[in-house]
Amino acid sequence: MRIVGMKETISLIKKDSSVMIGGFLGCGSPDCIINEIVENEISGLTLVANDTAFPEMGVGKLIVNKCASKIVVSHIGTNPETQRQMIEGELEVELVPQGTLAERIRAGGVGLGGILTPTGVGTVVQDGKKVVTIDGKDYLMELPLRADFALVKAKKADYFGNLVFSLTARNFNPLMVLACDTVIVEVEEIVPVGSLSPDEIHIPGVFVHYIAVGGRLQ
Amino acid sequence: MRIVGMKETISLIKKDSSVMIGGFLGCGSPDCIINEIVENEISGLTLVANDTAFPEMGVGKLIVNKCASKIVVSHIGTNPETQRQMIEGELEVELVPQGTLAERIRAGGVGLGGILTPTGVGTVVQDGKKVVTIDGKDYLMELPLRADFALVKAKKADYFGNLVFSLTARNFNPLMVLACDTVIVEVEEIVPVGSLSPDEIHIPGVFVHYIAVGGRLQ
Amino acid sequence: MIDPKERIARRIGRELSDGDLVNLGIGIPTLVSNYIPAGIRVFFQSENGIIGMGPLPEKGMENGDLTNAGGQCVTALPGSAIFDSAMSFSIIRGGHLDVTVLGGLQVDENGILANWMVPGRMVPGMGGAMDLVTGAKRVIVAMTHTSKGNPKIVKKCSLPITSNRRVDLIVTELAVIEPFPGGLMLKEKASDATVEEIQSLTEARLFVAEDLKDMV
Amino acid sequence: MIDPKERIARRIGRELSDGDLVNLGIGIPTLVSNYIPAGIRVFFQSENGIIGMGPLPEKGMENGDLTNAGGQCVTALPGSAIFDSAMSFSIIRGGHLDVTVLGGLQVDENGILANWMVPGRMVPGMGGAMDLVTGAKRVIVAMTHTSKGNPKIVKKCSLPITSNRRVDLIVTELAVIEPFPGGLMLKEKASDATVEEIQSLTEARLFVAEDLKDMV
Repeated sequence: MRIVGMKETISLIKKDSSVMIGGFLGCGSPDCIINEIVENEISGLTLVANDTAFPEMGVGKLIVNKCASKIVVSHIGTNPETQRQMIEGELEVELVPQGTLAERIRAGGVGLGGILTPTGVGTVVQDGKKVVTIDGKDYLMELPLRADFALVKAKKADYFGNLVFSLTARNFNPLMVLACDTVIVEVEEIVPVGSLSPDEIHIPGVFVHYIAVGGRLQ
Repeated sequence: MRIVGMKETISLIKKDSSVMIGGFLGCGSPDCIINEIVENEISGLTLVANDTAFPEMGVGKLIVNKCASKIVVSHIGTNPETQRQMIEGELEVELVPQGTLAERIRAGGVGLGGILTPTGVGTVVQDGKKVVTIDGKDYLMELPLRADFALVKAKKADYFGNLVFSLTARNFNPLMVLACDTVIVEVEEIVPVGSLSPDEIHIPGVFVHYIAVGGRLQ
Repeated sequence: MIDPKERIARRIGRELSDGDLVNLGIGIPTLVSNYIPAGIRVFFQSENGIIGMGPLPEKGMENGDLTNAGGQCVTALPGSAIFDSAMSFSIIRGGHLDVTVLGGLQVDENGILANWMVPGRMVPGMGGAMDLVTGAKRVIVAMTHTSKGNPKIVKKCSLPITSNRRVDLIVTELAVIEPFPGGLMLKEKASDATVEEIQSLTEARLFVAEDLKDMV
Repeated sequence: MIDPKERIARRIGRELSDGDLVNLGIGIPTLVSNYIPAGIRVFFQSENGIIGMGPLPEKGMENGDLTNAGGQCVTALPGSAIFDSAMSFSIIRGGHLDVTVLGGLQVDENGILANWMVPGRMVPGMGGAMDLVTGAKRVIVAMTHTSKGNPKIVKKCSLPITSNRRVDLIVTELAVIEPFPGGLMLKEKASDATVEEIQSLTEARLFVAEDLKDMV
């Protein structure tokens, strides 16, 4: 684990990478890293996120500034620009039920080859997927999701990278930390090793590759 | 959620029930509830647990006192009585890899129809199971585990049933809370609602049906 | 007369029981929180990861780290618990959620709900709707009976469906309807409407309960 | 001469790198923690749910809520983190564990390990062994070269195997052997043993590395 400056985070992320970004309608997104991506005009990203937030917020900024060519999300209804780019054919959108998205990211992080879920059976989500019947009930076989980079936001880290999230800013962040080759965490504060109780740590530091202190934008 | 006396917990558990019991070699098992089961000579239980601990400890007491007719566990090497009963045909033993056990219990609690795991492929664990090949890699399709009762141990609860576990006494306890029809929790202390931070609660109280204060035996 | 949306929300409030864990969707469902019957305590879950969500904060006491599933700042009631998205949907998909109340675009005579997209016109994504309808113990649809005069309770959904699971109750400003394996049962009607009027605004055939009551 | 088990543990210590997350099995593997090379920091994970396990506590400072995977009371080092069993095996099965060191009953010439049961004689259960061997980035087997004079490195495992994944390294008191797709490569030998002596105590055929070294 290495502590880097906020500007340095961006040198790690290459054009055309796949990137998971934490947050739920902007709450708990790594806003400072997102700003760096926008400023450095990185493009062609495949984004995995819960939603595309609002045009001026979180993942929404990456859409408005055309950093993404594909997104895998559960919801785009709060960002008209996402809908426009999708309709114009500028942006490929894969819609995934939110719970299935969470389980697929988890599966990618914990080494499962797939999961069987009833969500989506009999709907358009079923298209092209294998249906498995167990004890008379149908399930979709959903496959794991992984990405090159996780960009997540935590409230604080210690110098070993142990993470503590804040309230509903937790959401998808802990799941994404396990599911990506390189994990970059934006925190508001780094605290001394030993100052966090082992029981209050939400994610052990062993998953984390880079930490950058970003302060608090809102 | 209802707070009950320790003696009352036992009136809930019927002979021949299936029961998940938290703990790892005795650490984090609901010792007071276990003592009640032994004293009340409940028998015929199907136990799901990580291990059978030691003869005088945790789940081990239930084996020694012949409360169980079947167990689903990952390890029995620390309890010679388990091995004896198994060899004599008094006890049916299903051995499950520890990580697969955790994922199967989780699957039972979170509504998955099954999971695909590489653990056990090509070993005796594969016997009778479906093998699914994804991207050229083989996985076993493992099915969810559920039980009638979860008997778990937490450090403390608030009066809504929100749970906080202590150190490595956490282990399988949080998983089992989701995977059983009736959840009975032994705690050392019940604290006022609002005295726990929402971020430190390990398991929300909505899963919990009964809480009994058991003090601390060791 | 009471506003149609408030009437729907008030009626749904009476479906809740003490101790229920409840998820309310955006729109009419949100209003249900104003009509919890006296003497019972229900817990509100929000799919972004909280149980025990409270009302909007006082001005100046908002914090961007504590929001609801609509992205609005909220408060945390005493005893609230926070968790990640996997746990949030474990609650929903694992059958631990007692009641979900969602809006609807269409419900058909098999009790199948469509509420997440209008092809070519509105594609917001399903968010958590498919998980909620598939996983909750009880699914209640809260919607106006018609849209621009057109029935929303139809023979067969023409819009993409949300789940193949039959919903448990449909509450509109005119009727309380319970889907059952044989069709749709009209259980309650607005006191100011006749069965014939309700049927004329409903494309699907309604069976009328023997003990048909007035909505309260 | 140094005890054979200590020799094995010491040699394995040299396989660890700064920042590694390591899981040590019961027996010889546990001794590895005494041989961490100077200047590097490794993190020990225990499958019961902790990273940052410390040494045994001082007498009178044991607490039954803080144990290792053998059930012994341990301590927590500064920066340690605790998690449930699902997360513990997510670390192991998700490929996040850098090194696992396990004991062995047999390893065969395909590098396949058997270490969890002897049918009819000893059936302790696999515990976490199958997950560890299948999921860790690097699997190191720590075992004596023979058992009561009988080779433990065999042509084909006669005991039930732990995983179909080829282990990465076998360290005995006589040899360091690296399984590769074509068989077993002898990379290092004890300075007081000849290649012929080692082969005579090994049922599987050993290929000898061009740059064969002495074990240190």
